[in-house]
Amino acid sequence: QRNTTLVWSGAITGPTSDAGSSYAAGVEDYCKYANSQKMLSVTLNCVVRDDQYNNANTQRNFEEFVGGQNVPVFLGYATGGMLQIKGVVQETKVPTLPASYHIGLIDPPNNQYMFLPVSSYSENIVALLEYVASKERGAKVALVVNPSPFGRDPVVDARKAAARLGLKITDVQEVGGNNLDNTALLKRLEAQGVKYVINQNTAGPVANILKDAKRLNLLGKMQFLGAHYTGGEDLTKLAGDAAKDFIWATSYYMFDEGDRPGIQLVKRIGAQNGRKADTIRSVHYTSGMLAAAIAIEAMKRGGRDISAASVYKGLTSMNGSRSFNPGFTVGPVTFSAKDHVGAESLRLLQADATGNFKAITGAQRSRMFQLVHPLK
Amino acid sequence: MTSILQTQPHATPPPVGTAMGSDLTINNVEVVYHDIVQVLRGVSLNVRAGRVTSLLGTNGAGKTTTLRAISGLLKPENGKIREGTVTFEGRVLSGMNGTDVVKSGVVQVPEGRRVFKHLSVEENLRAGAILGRGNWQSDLERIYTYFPKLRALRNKQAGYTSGGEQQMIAIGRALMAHPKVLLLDEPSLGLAPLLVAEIFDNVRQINRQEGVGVLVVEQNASIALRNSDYGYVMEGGRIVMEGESAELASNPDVKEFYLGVTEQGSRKSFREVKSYKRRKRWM
Amino acid sequence: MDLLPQLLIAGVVIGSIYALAALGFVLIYKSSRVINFAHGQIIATGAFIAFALTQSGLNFWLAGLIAMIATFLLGMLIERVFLRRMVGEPIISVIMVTIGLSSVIEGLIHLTPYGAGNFSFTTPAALAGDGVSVLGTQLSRTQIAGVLAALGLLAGFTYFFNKSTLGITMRAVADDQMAAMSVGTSVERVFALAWAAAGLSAAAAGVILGLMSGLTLGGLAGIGLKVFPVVILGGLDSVIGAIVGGMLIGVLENLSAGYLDGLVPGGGTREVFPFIILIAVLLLRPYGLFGTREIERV
Amino acid sequence: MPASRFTQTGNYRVRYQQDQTIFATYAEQASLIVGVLLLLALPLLIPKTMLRDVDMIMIFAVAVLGLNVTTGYTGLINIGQAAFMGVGAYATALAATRLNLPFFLAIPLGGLAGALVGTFVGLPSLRLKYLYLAVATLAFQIIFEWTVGHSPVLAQGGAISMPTVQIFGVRDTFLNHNMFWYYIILPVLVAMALLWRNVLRTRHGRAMIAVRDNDRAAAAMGINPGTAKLTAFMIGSFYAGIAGGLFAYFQKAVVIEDYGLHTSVQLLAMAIVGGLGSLPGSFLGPMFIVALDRFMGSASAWLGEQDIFPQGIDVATALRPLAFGLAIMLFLMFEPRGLANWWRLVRMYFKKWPYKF
Amino acid sequence: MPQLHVEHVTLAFGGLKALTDVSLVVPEGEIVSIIGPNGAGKTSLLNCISGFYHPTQGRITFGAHDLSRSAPNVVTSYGIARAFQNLELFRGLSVVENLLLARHTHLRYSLLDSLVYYGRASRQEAENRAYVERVIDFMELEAHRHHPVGTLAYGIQKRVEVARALTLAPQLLLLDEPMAGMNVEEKEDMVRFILDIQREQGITVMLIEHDMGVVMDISDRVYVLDFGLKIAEGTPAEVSANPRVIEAYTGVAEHPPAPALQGVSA
Ligand SMILES: Nc1ncnc2c1ncn2[C@@H]1O[C@H](COP(=O)(O)OP(=O)(O)OP(=O)(O)O)[C@@H](O)[C@H]1O
Ligand SMILES: Nc1ncnc2c1ncn2[C@@H]1O[C@H](COP(=O)(O)OP(=O)(O)OP(=O)(O)O)[C@@H](O)[C@H]1O
Ligand SMILES: CC(C)C[C@H](N)C(=O)O
Ligand SMILES: [Mg+2]
Ligand SMILES: [Mg+2]
Repeated sequence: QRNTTLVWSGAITGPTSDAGSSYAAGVEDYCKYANSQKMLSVTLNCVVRDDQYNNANTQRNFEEFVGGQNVPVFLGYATGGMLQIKGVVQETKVPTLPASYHIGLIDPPNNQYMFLPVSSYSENIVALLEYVASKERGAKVALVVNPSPFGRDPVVDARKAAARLGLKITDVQEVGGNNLDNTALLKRLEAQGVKYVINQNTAGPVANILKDAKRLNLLGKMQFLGAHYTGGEDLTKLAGDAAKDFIWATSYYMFDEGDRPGIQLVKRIGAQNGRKADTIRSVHYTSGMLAAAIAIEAMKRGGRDISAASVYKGLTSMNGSRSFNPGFTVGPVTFSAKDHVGAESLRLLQADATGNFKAITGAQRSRMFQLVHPLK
Repeated sequence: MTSILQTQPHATPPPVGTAMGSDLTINNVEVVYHDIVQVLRGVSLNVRAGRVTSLLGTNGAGKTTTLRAISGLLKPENGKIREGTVTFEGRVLSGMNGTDVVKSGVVQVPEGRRVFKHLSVEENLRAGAILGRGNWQSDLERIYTYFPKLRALRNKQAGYTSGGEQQMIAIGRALMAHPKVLLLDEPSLGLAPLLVAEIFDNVRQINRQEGVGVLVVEQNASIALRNSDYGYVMEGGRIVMEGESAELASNPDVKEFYLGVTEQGSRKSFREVKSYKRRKRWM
Repeated sequence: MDLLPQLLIAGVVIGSIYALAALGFVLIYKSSRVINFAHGQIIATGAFIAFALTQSGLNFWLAGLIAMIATFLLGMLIERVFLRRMVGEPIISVIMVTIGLSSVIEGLIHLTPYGAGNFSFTTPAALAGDGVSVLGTQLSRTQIAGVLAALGLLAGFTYFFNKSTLGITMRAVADDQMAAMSVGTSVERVFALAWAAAGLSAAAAGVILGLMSGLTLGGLAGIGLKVFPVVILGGLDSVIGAIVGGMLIGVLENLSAGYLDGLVPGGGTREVFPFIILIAVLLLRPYGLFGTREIERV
Repeated sequence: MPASRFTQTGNYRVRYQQDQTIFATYAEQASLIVGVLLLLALPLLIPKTMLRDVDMIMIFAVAVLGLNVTTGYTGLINIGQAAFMGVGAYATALAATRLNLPFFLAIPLGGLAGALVGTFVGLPSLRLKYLYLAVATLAFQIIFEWTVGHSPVLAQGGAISMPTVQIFGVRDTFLNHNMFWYYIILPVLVAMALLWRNVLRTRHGRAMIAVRDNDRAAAAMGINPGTAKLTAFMIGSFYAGIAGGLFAYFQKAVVIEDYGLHTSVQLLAMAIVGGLGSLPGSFLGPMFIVALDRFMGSASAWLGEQDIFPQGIDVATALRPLAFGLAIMLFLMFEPRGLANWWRLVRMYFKKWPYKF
Repeated sequence: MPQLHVEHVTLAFGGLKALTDVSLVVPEGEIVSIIGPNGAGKTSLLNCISGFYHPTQGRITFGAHDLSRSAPNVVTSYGIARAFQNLELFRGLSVVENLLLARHTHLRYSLLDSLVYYGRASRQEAENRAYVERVIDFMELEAHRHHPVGTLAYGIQKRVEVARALTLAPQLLLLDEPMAGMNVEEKEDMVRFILDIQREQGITVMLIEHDMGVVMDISDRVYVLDFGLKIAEGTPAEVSANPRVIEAYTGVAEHPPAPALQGVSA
């Protein structure tokens, strides 16, 4: 065996391509880096495929690479496409790492080969709820989610957790990318006495909500919070000063935490590949690298003959002392036959006046999440 | 019965009075549609300045096509002048686009009235002033004096006016463009007898008062010949006969086929048409 | 604070942008009976041109103006190159050409750095100050400027269509191209002008929208669909209809977000409500509030 | 006579009933048999990933046949065909997962569901014409997507996994999936195409054309324009429903994104590129669009690997929409009768062979 | 064969009354003409009969059938056929296809038969095709059989329009200005067809026509409309002598039975 293929299929164009293009860059650059470092005894053929956020394309890519080229691991992307290939992933036993942290992807039964690189959206949201509960018992909370499986994913867990935490979820609203004006939404939430608005969305819609909230003088009255894909550089770029004080849950280190080895690596690889500053600063660039790093590490650990089975073995051995820590995330990446979430730890961060996110908690796991959503 | 072929060989250009420089002359024009269907096969005719000329012919003879060839409106119908020229006041119209033809003073009133249904009567007229040849306010007044009916209807939606009124609108609209020659395509189509007479009176009046030359295509040969000075008869894409209107009206063939009178001079009854009758063809 | 007046105000603000977007649509339909599915993409083009210019340091207002000129020319070009050939073709072909066009423009935008991602204008100084409170709703200066600009353009076009000879001629062309040509109208020029004017108003809509809610290809192009309920409600060929339809859809959409979203699990009714209105209008009054009723006689 | 039947060039049919035959000459019948054999052997002749595309093309062809009834024949512009496909897909999914129906019942059920909803959506066509109806179907498309997104039974648009199936002891697995479905889709497509042909050459088909060309005159011919339009919608969406049911199984899951506006536009593009209202066009159109998409996909992948373009300018991603849009426009502008016309020219050539004229 | 009765029909468009209290009878087997100035309401009356408009007041019956509220396709199924004033042909279809469409109601197989095709559908199609050919022969359209109607000369299109109505095998044929835009010779042809239709096939004809010569020569009975009111009725001779008709419509005392040339300017 001389070489093998590392393939990623995701949205370089189409919806969410802002995140997807940085993610793709991360995958690709890390893959090249692995080659240059001779991390593996074989040469990696680094392929990123645009599926335009289209499930049929994702599925086709899966078939082409898994069915046709026998790739040992599949790096995927969107919630929709991943949910759709769940069945064949199980059938073909090819380990698959989505960019979507949808908990349903790893929920049993029959989901032994999907692995989330970091904590799920649900866990993000529940952690935020815990935070809210710690600030104000019995507070009224609204969930604003993307009108898609991606957005709706955490709603069920959030309701359960809120009930246990004594919070009141007064409203669950779906807001998508084409929403131009959120006055009605915000005013209604205000009328309901909502003080915390938790978002599961992409940065665009959240930025629009924040800007409208600022205009309506609601920023002081309501605290906005959000899961992994809501925040980061993207959000501050779009929302400007309206992003100030936004609270964000994520497992990744920030770009300005330059002392972290993972971030140093990101900067170095980004510079080597001549990426734009925006791309390198994006958390999605880091996420892409993490996914590639996990896959490559699993290949390395699985033994000389790289195959789906070896990668699976490599992945599921990443625990205890053998956990994997490339330094991109606040905790190590651990997987086992039962544990399909990589970096479970997360932090809450808050945007300061300059738009930088600063940690307001340490790395932690959400305890409540483990209660409301016990895994396997 | 004299054959037209003998008296008026179409091959030689027809002897028309003295062709004045300001006449509209069509010389040996051939037109094809879609590059294949030849409809005009060498048509030559002359529209004398300030006079009314009529063009008669059966269905599909190519009368409308002739007008389109003059007015530059062939192109939208996928038609093309393959041979021959159209000249007016020393300028060659053939090859010009519709806008330039109108600018040069030749304006067509299309077959079937074709008013702008959703515009008011007055807006219809104003649309005729698009080239801005003259002051539209005073032009409107002029048109309303020819067609007082239109003044009363000025704000009515044109689609809801009657056939005769629509014909008046169409002619008025063309007049707004200050034509020197007006091309009328079957103005009597679908109009009641009284209205036909009224329209032709109007045309005569316009012709006399403004010296506008008129080329009128008609199926209603009797009224056309009665109201014109000179006439042509067209069959199968060729001019087969021509002459002073009165002269034409007394030609036995014209009498039989266009005026519907017997050789004795009385009107034939439609009831008596024999069943085996087949059309007589000149060509 | 009362919810209703605030919803109404917000509805009018967003509605005026819908109206402006719908205007371009109506311009084209009015003169050539073409439904333009690429309108959203033209809006996006205008917005991104302005954005690119501000990025390169140009003053916002100047950038907006240049963008409007650019889309004016773009509209002309589109007409010239693509639509002119389609004169006389069946309506579905013409519609599909605009659909194809929308895809092409999207492709072209992807050739710029703006195909993917979210961007926002730096608010120009004149609009940066405090907004005003109308009936208890804070409106930013941007929003007020947007409403005024939209209304100004709309008023201008209404006057143009009803009073100027050229405007009347454009309507005439819509009715009967051949007849219009018979009096010397250059139908080509009328169409080109309609597309150009549509391009201009599209850029205006795009820039205002970009200023108010940021620029994304999807969001801007998406307005192209939102416009349908507006023009169907207002009447496909009516400028007044575009204004009233835009405002009504804006308001109704907001009312639905304000009152219905709470009742429907997941909410998001504003996304679909305009289209339900659309169907209702089609069933009850297909030519809309101000549209011309087809004169159909046999 | 037999000899001339072989190379028949003109129209020698002497009885009206002969005018009705589809494959008249021996040459045509022979090429039919060869064609059928080729089709049956196809999966063995082409690579597996290509087979997947062939399956997709055939499924789209079913939907495009339907679209050619509503839009091509009846002139009712339908920008919601993907939504009708979606209706069929969801109905099939529910039938398969909730009622545990086998696929050969679940898919026809999807067709019926499509037809039912299609007829209902077609109701406005009783009052609306041309453009307005196009807008109505567009609205339906959007309402459909929204409704699915808000329906917990439909997984709110998330994936509903389809059970794997088996027939005659052959199981549908990841490895033989494309071939398994090929042999199911092919006969379905052929049957659907024959039915299509039949309907459209009879009074029902003619009624549709009449309504498209001139609905007032159609009424004067005793045709009820409403019935004709509804029939068209019913048939068109039945085809869409069947296509949706097939697609559900073929994709192994039903997800709302597969049935979005974009797909509707693609189906329309297929119909137009193929040639509106044409039977061969209904195959050629999907073939062309899918092939174009694949080609552009590889082209952009290749371009993406060449570092010839400046950063941030993503030529690769621009290619697909550019090519798709340009294809539609160029066809409309230069070959409005679509690929079917090329097909016709080729056939004419062979029909006249060995004579040159 | 049933008679057509129009009883006190009024038709209003908003404020405009296109027809006011019009009553008339079309006896079977006759040729009945309607004349009147433009906008008098002739076409509107025809529209009311054929179901395109519905009278605001009044009743229209054809034998036992009430037409006042029936849709056009229903009226057609009662045996009433119509040729339109402004050509309403299927322009893209050939003459044969146009006529085949008129056989729609005579083909009586279902959608399922259609799908199967062989059997009922196939047999009926062939029979009807034969019928269509007979009409083509009758109307002398052989030469144009396979031409797209839109490319035919106007006069031929008019004839196709009548042929198509005839293909419906009606009992009553409504013709709206079938001779508009024709010269005398072509009118003679059309008259011959109309007379044959009436005489040979016994079809009742209701005719709208502006050519007084034709009307006077072939009508059994004439009704005159003006501004939506029936102002006269009777035999051609009676009507043409009626001063109200002269004033409103013809403008001359009697339709010239003799030379139409009196006024040709020299
Ligand atoms: N756009 C066109 N494309 C193809 N053929 C055409 C077109 N327009 C007219 N023709 C054909 O050209 C011939 C002459 O048509 P034209 O309209 O000039 O006749 P006409 O003398 O005006 O007849 P009518 O009295 O019926 O108006 C006809 O045979 C007609 O079918
Ligand atoms: N659909 C309609 N809407 C409004 N008004 C109409 C409509 N149809 C006809 N009218 C009006 O009714 C009146 C009678 O029209 P109609 O067409 O019946 O006249 P007609 O006698 O047939 O005239 P012509 O000889 O010109 O054909 C006219 O004033 C016309 O404008
Ligand atoms: C992978 C992502 C960018 C998230 C995406 N919106 C999804 O569908 O899950
Ligand atoms: Mg003519
Ligand atoms: Mg009439």
